[in-house]
Amino acid sequence: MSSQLLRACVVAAADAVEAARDELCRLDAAAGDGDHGLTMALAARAVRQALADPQDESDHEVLVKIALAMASVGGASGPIYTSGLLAVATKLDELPPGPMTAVKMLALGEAAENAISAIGHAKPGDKTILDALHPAVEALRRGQDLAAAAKAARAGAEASAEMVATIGRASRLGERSRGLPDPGATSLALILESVHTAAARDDQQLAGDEVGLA
Amino acid sequence: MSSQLLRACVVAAADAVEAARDELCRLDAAAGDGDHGLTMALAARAVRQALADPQDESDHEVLVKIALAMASVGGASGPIYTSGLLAVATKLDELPPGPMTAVKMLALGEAAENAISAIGHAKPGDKTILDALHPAVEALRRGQDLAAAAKAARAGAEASAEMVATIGRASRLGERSRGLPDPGATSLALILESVHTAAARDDQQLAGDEVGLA
Amino acid sequence: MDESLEGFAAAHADIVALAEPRVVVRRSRAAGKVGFVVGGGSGHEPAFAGYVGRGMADAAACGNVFASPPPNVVLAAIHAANMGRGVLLGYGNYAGDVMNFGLAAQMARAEGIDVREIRVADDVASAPNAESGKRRGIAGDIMVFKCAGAAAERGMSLDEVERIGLQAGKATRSMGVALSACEVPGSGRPTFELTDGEMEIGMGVHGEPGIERAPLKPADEVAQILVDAILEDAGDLGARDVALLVNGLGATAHLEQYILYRGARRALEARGLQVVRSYVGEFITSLEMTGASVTVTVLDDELLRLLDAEARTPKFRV
Amino acid sequence: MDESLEGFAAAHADIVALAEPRVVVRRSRAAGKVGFVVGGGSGHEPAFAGYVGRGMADAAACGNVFASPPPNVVLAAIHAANMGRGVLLGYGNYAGDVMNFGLAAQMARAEGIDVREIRVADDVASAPNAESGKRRGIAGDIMVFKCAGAAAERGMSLDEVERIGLQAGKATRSMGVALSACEVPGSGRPTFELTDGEMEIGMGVHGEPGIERAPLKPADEVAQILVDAILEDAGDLGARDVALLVNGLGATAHLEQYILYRGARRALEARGLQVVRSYVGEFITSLEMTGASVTVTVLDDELLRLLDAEARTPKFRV
Ligand SMILES: Nc1ncnc2c1ncn2[C@@H]1O[C@H](COP(=O)(O)OP(=O)(O)O)[C@@H](O)[C@H]1O
Ligand SMILES: Nc1ncnc2c1ncn2[C@@H]1O[C@H](COP(=O)(O)OP(=O)(O)O)[C@@H](O)[C@H]1O
Ligand SMILES: [Mg+2]
Ligand SMILES: [Mg+2]
Ligand SMILES: [Mg+2]
Ligand SMILES: [Mg+2]
Repeated sequence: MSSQLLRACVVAAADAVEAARDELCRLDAAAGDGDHGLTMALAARAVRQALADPQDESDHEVLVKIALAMASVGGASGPIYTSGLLAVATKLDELPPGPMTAVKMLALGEAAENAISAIGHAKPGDKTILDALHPAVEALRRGQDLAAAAKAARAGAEASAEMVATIGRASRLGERSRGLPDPGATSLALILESVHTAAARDDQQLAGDEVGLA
Repeated sequence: MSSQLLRACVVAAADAVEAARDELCRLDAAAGDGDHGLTMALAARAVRQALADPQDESDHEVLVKIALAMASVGGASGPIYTSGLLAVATKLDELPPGPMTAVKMLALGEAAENAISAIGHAKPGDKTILDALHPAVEALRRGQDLAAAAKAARAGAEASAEMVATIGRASRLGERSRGLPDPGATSLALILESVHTAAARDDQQLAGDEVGLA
Repeated sequence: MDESLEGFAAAHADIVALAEPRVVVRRSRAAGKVGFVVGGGSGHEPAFAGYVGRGMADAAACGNVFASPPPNVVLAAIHAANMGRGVLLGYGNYAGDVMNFGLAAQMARAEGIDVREIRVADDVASAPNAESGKRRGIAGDIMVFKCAGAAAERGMSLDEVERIGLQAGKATRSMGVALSACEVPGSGRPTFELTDGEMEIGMGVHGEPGIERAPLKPADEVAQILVDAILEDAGDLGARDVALLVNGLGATAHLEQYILYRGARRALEARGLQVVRSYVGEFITSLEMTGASVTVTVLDDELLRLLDAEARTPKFRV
Repeated sequence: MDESLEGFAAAHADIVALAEPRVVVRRSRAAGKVGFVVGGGSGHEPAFAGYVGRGMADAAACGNVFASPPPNVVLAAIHAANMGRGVLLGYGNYAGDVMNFGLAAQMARAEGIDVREIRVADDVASAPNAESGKRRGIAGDIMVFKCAGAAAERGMSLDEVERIGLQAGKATRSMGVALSACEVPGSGRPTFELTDGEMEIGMGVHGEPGIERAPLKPADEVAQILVDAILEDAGDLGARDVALLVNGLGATAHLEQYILYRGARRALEARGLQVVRSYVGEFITSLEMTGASVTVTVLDDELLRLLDAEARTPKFRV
């Protein structure tokens, strides 16, 4: 996997999140404090800055850099994305070098899911980012590709609309959170979709040189 | 003059002021603090309460009672109306007893005007209550009756729209006060009109027994 | 109103009590000090009752919302404050207050009480320098009350307390601006905004219109405009020490108050003045108006010592 | 944000300084005391920086508006507060704060600093009694910070300061209501009003929706609803002494705060409780939200002494 592809994926994700800023705020306002779009847009800016100085870094280094950039925004989404990305970076180092494969992608996805569960003490169904991440990892586990994983994340985010928030928001308020998708799940679905698109574009250009990155 | 007629006049004035509450607030909002209608409505309530216990009082006593009731609302209009009414009460005691005459009415009006000028240090043209009171007193001085005096007060209040407030509001803001009539002048015109109507009604009933009260 | 004052007196029963429904008095004070009464319309909380206590006022006379208290209420406050050495009245220069406090002062004098009056007239937007006696009192009230209150607490004579109040009033200038909520900024950088994209410069603490409606400007420019107006009025000050007070009008976030403070401080320092004392918060509000004002008091050693003297009131502590 | 904190530090330079753009620290403190760090998102001013000073916190970590500060900012605050006897972190129980402060605590522990955490969870509207660990922290923060800060100031050990913080947290319950401006009432009697004639009961300090939207009620009924919910949650208290805090959310007039206070106090007294300490004002706001909350802390002698201990911070003084 080329660092250039990773960078392209990160930039695509940053673009997508910034474009969805207002929508993510709207979703967060329903049961939360209405700032998820702002926080993710700040994160996108921080991530771009982290990439601005294009040294010859390993993908591991790039991932750690963007993880720390995301940490800088604080809030709930800061540490959640950070812990997921740091887990991906660590796992990437453990995997054998060479082109990305479906098996590797699953390992990375599982690492992210475990790390996010560990830091946030949430589980699928609690109306959090995990409701997009978990179905995506499941798709990979079934042997499906990144396109299918992104699709599963989106479907999961949409299904979260019918869930009741119990974590990170007051559980008594839970019922009133029903109706709109979880903002964090939605931002993750967006990110996976944009990463898939960027990777697919790269695939076409390189004519099957590598498979896309998760 | 019968105490009953005085009471009828006072009640009519209270009714008129309460009905104009919102309009008086609107006029005050232009250059002041928007509360003249509220203050005058509170004053009307206090005056009604003062009259509630209908003992056998002299007109002088009734006037002092309503003057003190008006004082209880504070603000700028409280002391202004109070000082005017106290002056009327005092002057009434100095005048020979017997039916109200045009000459007596003029004396009462002059007393009120002098007292209000003395307490507020304003003069006609400063866009205050005096811009209604002064023309009314002038009409009486020309030998006109209460109807004409009330009409003059109304015309004066309307003419105050073109004046610039220099007293009781900041003079730098003066220019912006042009355009709407002064609230205090408007409330005084209303009061004189309603007093005239009440007195005229009484005249008709008593078929020329007395002339109306100022 | 009355419920609110009842709640106020109950919450701060260690410091104040209600002498009457609209008269707030200090619970304890040194015998034989000069009495100091403040007051005005309600809707300006924490003014005026919030400033009754050690080192500031002995009593506050409270009116209806935006309406001066009537003379009998002021007179009751004078009685409550009077300990035989005379009473100073401190209030903002509004027609209603001038008349009602003035009548009460006359009534008290008729009873043999020596009563003096300080009419705070700090709002430079409300009248030109030549007619400064016509100016309104806005947040400068606080500086005057603090200095006069501290002087009275020290046991100074009525003459002296009055002199201090006048001196503090002369040294104090203010100007305000009506502006909107600071919106949660995407950039992390709040700016002032009026709902209609405009701001009102020089408005009063009763929502009275200002001298100019201008398109919305960033906080630092707003601060500059206010400081410029204040300093232009003050004339050449050289390198004096000043106290800077930023007053929120009720619905202005603390965040914004401090941004305005920062801008005003910079503007003052750029003109060679030293900001040696600072006060930021809601001191005299206008119900829930969105806006703020800047007050500058030019200090000498005496005023500075009085500002720094202990004060223990429900809403102002030094 | 950063401009505002800069202004804050300049205005209160006698008490605080900026260690970093988002870290406010006390200028002076006794050597060897336990460190006490508070913090959270911005937009809640005077929380949290306003509570740094003698008798309360040693440092505050400030995030973006409504966003917990990131771990590195919290860690810097821990470093600033640490004097070798360990550091207590006090913050509201929000997912973001729990994670960011928790990460910072881990990092500090890895450096050998003994770090403890108190998550204030006083909002009874936000989770049922059985899941009280899921509750949000709202104005109860202040009571916990005051008690823990006073304990640290006294030189107590980290174990003791942590115990006090937990005890104050357990003794403290709150509930809020979103309501409109108090309109200048023709009758002289202000009532609460929501622009659309409704009020939101149990909303959070970030504008999170409450548990119920109800038609507008008079202040006394609102106070009764809040007190009932708090006391139902507290269980049978007998005739205990309590502290009562009424917190304005930013755009609620002081007038209304005291009306709500009066109603809450009456409701508590009707249930046999003695209100022995009272705090009314803006302690933790929500930008310029209109609303208020009621906080009740059940007191014992130890907590009462700590509440009464001297505090000299920019925005809280005893
Ligand atoms: N404990 C948690 N575990 C996993 N995800 C969480 C947790 N708490 C919150 N989130 C995610 O964070 C999102 C909210 O993020 P954001 O609005 O940026 O932070 P904040 O809650 O601090 O305002 C939620 O929609 C949810 O997806
Ligand atoms: N000095 C004065 N002399 C005469 N009338 C005055 C004076 N000051 C104010 N007024 C009158 O009082 C009116 C305002 O009354 P009101 O709104 O009730 O009091 P406030 O100014 O205290 O809010 C003005 O419209 C004006 O007519
Ligand atoms: Mg959020
Ligand atoms: Mg008015
Ligand atoms: Mg008024
Ligand atoms: Mg947030």
